[in-house]
Amino acid sequence: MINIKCFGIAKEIVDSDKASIERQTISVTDLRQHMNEQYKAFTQIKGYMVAVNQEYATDDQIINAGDEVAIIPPVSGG
Amino acid sequence: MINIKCFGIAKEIVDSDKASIERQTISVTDLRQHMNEQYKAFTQIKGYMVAVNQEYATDDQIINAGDEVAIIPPVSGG
Amino acid sequence: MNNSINVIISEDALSIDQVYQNAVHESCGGICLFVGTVRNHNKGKEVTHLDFETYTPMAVKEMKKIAEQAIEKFGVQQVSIFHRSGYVGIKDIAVIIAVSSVHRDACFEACQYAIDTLKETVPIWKKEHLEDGSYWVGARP
Amino acid sequence: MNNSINVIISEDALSIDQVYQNAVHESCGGICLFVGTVRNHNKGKEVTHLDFETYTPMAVKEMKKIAEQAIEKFGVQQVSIFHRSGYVGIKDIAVIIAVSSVHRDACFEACQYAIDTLKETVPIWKKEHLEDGSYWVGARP
Repeated sequence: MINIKCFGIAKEIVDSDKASIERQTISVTDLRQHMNEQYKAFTQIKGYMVAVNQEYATDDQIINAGDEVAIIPPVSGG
Repeated sequence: MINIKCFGIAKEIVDSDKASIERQTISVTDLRQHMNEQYKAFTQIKGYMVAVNQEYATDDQIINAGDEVAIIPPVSGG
Repeated sequence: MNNSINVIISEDALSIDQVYQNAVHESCGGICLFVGTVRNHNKGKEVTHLDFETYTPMAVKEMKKIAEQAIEKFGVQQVSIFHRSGYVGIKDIAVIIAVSSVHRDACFEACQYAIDTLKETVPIWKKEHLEDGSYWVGARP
Repeated sequence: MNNSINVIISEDALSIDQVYQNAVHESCGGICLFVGTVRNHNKGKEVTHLDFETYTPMAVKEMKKIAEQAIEKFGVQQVSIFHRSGYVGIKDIAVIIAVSSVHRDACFEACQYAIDTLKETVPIWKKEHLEDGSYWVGARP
């Protein structure tokens, strides 16, 4: 299972600070597609990055169960 | 009499924080020439500005007795 | 020269003096600090306060990267980056960045680089609370 | 917006917090501070301390001009410029400049303009004390 941390507006959309996908492995592109289908509101925000093990991930990167995965909506610190 | 405040290296050259010129009126250029003749060491520094009534003066400006006059060697604040 | 980096995300009020003390160095002639405070208005609306959510371990990593890049790009001495989490009121401090350098131009450039980059890459989110609602800043088109 | 200017020459140690409190403003999102400290070396020689001499009334006037120009040129909110006089030890603070603005680019530009101009126009003189003597900085060719 892929566990996904949700922050900011992503936490509001999912209505939880975590989500999960019942897969052992998934690409970032497929994770994004899966989440956007599961939660339509993701398509109405400005987009989001995916972080894997606390580093920004590329679209073709492969995520494995056990990786620390997070949805990173547009940041607004400072 | 024209009274002149001396700061920084000017104070060292004149060996006092003030100097004076026995005139009722003098141009900045003439004041500079007078001081440079009186204290040769002024010609060995990088030069200096003259302030009249706490404002930088131009060379052709006329100083009158009673004006607040100061020799401003290269500044080095900050 | 030994460079040093200090990076903190804090639930408590930030101390400018603490950040300054972390950045000051006897070989340096200047320190540039940027202090980001909460404005009482944004886009014509009155703001009551902010709430910062942070992905803390990743945010700390990204802040360290910024500090390292600032040292590498601008040859500065010390870089400290402190950011608040949680409730932050009007005029309160959201972020402090301090950079020391031997000559002053470098500390200005590095400090500006650090705050500009922080706003682009560090996983921290600001919820702006207005009198009639609240929203996540920058999230919607 | 009411701009305000604070300009001080002080015989006592400068407080960053005091300068900050003079510059912070609830309509502003950022404050840039420059803190000039005394380096322990200059041109390969070890520095023991500095002595600042000031033509105080004129220096205050020139510092006010700089603050007014910074507001006019960069549209910033508040400008505070504090400068020490007398004996200043290594790592001690010689000058603090703080500038607040609604958007942050302006406060960086205005703060850098203020310190650059201060070093050119404000009648303050620095005597650098080395282990084997002392000299007025910048006075000789």
